[in-house]
Amino acid sequence: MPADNPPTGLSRELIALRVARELEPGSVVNLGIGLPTLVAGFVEPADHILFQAENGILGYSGVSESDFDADLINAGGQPVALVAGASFFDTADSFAMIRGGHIDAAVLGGLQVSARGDLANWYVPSRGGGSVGGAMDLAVGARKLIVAMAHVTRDGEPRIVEVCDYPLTARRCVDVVITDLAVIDVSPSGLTLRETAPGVSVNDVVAWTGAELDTSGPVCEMPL
Amino acid sequence: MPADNPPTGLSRELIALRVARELEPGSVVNLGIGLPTLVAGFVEPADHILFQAENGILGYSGVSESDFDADLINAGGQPVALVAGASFFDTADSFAMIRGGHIDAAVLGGLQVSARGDLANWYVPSRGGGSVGGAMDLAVGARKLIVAMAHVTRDGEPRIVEVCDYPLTARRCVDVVITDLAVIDVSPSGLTLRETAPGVSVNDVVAWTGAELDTSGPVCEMPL
Amino acid sequence: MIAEYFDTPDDAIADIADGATILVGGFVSAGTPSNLIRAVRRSGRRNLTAVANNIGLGDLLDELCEDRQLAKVIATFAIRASGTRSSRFEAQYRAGEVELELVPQGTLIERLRAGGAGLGGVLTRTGLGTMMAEGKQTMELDGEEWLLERPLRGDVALLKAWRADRLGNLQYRLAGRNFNPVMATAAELVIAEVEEIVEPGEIPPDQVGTPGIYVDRLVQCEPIPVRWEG
Amino acid sequence: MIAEYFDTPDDAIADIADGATILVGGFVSAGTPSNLIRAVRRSGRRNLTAVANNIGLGDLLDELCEDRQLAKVIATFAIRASGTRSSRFEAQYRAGEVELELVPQGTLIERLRAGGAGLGGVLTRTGLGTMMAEGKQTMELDGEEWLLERPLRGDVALLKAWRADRLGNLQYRLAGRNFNPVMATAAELVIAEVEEIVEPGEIPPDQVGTPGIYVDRLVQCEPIPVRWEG
Repeated sequence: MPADNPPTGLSRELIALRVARELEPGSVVNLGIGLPTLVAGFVEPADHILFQAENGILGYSGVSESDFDADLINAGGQPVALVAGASFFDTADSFAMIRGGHIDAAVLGGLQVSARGDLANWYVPSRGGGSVGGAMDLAVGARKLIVAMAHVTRDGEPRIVEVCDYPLTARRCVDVVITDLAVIDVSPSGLTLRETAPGVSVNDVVAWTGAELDTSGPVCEMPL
Repeated sequence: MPADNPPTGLSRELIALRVARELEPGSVVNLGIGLPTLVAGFVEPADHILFQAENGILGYSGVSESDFDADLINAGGQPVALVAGASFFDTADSFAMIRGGHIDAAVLGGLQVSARGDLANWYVPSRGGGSVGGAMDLAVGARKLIVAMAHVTRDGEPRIVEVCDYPLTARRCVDVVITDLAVIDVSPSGLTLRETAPGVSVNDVVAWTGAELDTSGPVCEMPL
Repeated sequence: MIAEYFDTPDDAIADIADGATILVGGFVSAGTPSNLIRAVRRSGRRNLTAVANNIGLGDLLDELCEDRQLAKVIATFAIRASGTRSSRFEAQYRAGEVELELVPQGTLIERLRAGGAGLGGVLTRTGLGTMMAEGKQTMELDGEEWLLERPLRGDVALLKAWRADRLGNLQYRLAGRNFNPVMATAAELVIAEVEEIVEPGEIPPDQVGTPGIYVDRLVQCEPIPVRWEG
Repeated sequence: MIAEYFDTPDDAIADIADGATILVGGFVSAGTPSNLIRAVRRSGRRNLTAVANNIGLGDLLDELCEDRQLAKVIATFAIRASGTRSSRFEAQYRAGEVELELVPQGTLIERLRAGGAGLGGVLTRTGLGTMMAEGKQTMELDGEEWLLERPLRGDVALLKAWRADRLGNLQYRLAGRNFNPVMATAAELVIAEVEEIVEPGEIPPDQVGTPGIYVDRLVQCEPIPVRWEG
């Protein structure tokens, strides 16, 4: 039985840092709105990671609130700066890039992830309506999909579940889930615990995860 | 019965001139390879007709052999000059323009036109293989399709026929046929003779046309 | 073919009809025809369908809800996931006073592109197995499943560009392109607001983002600033 | 992500395999990777499928027929309507030594775009009721008939641009774009020949025609002139 409250895990910033470490040098990465946006602040410049914004930018270097230009924003509406060698394009070309498999990795927020890698991240049933943005295209198009989210809801319900009960973003699309408590790999055979956050035990993660989790392999503490 | 040889009609240049007169001032026009290309030389600059080349130019003013730039050619491979306000785009955008109905008129050469407006212009059965280029897209996409061609083949066979026996470019696509002998309108109800070339009689045109031709309306001599 | 100038955005949109479908370019603050949207608000036109990336993110489109001018919205961002801030659109949506068709962004742009490019539809994997596929045709081809998405067009498109010339050629700046170039191809009447109008030839031919043949009307305005409200 | 430089076009294409499908950018003389085509000829690779706008119009692609390197050609211009001039391709085609798939130009580019953009196909009216529709699926939607065209991709794309930077960003000049930007999206390996290589940032971000992430290899060459033989 889980304790009443999950253990204290990583801050949002540390989740973003851990996601940044997951990105391959030289890769092309799209960051979703919210927590994923923070990732841009944690990559090493020497790694030459190129960020794509689905509103039509390849090669923004990060959020730059000081100097707002209405025409130079990322997909979260935040002002950004450019790297040398950046390019602009329209939405059709941007989603050709995304849907066509030309983005190495996407980092999306999540509401629920299922044992087989289904993602739900765009529709809160209690609120309805929803905002989907580019999430469904990124989920089917990105070569690697990293979901960055809190391990449980504010009400203490696991977000990693056997089957999503929230409406899906896409089926079998998630490769890795990075939460405040753990790094979990998703494969056709299910979920595998790879890392735990500092101060968090394997048993903690199992207790707050709503799906079967393979903990038999080597599990290490997150390198931060 | 037709005479052994058709009457002498317009030269290729005069056909091109007559086609030029058919174009609306301010319209956007695509000229096919061969005879249609000559049309660019006969439009009035004051009419501000804008020529589109399907290889990615809007606003070329005509062929300019004197100054060959390999990257500045029309769809017939001929070097062209630009008007002020021209633009370049790629083939995808060019055919979005063509197929999407944004070209006011296309002028294509023809091998055969049928009574219901089918066009055959890309495949000579005796030669096989064929070259289609943008003709099929222009035929379905241009708001008005003008076919410019000789009225009969070198062997004296009518090119305007009840049913095309050459492979089609598109069905029911032709609006006007302009030949060395006549201007013929095509509508769902069939072919209507509108004009004859100087020195060519209505009976001549009927004799050398292989489909029923309505000559009951006013028929005038081509204004050249 | 030569674009018509208007002195005010109100004149430029004056003959939009009640019940029209309006494509609205822009992505939050970038490339957004804010003066034209305000003019539609002032026009009092009703029963409109708006097709836009976003509504209710601090954008001016949300103002069209003040007097219930919108009957339907086709968008990718419409209701915030968090309930900490609410838009007029959201309130009307909850009251059942406005219809929402939510569309994935890559599908929205392909539907508009198909509408402008004379295509009858495209096959995408986006949305398969989700609510977005409900009521839509799917096809299996060579063992893969695809969702058929149909074209989308508007009666009017409202665009924003940086500069225009007298022929209607538009030049965008930075990330101001987004939906504008495709929407320019997919409406019966295309109206663009620009910051500057120049002579033909001043926009280099390879920097024309929307060829002038797509643009019917031009109006020169100072953009009205918009910011995303998080 | 950083494009790899090669000293010669021969080095850049050295590992193309026999039997590969090669997308070849360009439209007759404009934006044609003439040095890369010549290098393929020198490589002696055989059983190739070439996808290109044209063959046998004076272009260098026709030279690949000299030693029968092509098994198949997918093109829009292939056999001249008049028999006054003949190409090597035409001779081989008549001898049944090379296969030809003729595709309407607007359909060829949409098939390539679908291949690069992750779309399963598009619906077009182009080709309906013609030989081009033979063996293809048609659909009736809302009373209109459409032809389903499937995606097309290559193992390799050979492109030509004016300038490139170290990241592989390509800038085209004049009408040199044509098939190049779409072909850049639709092959496993993308090789571009350019006239000049510059530092990142020297190509303004809104004048990048092909973002560098699409380009794997670069080689700097003086273009070999080509003219249409009428």
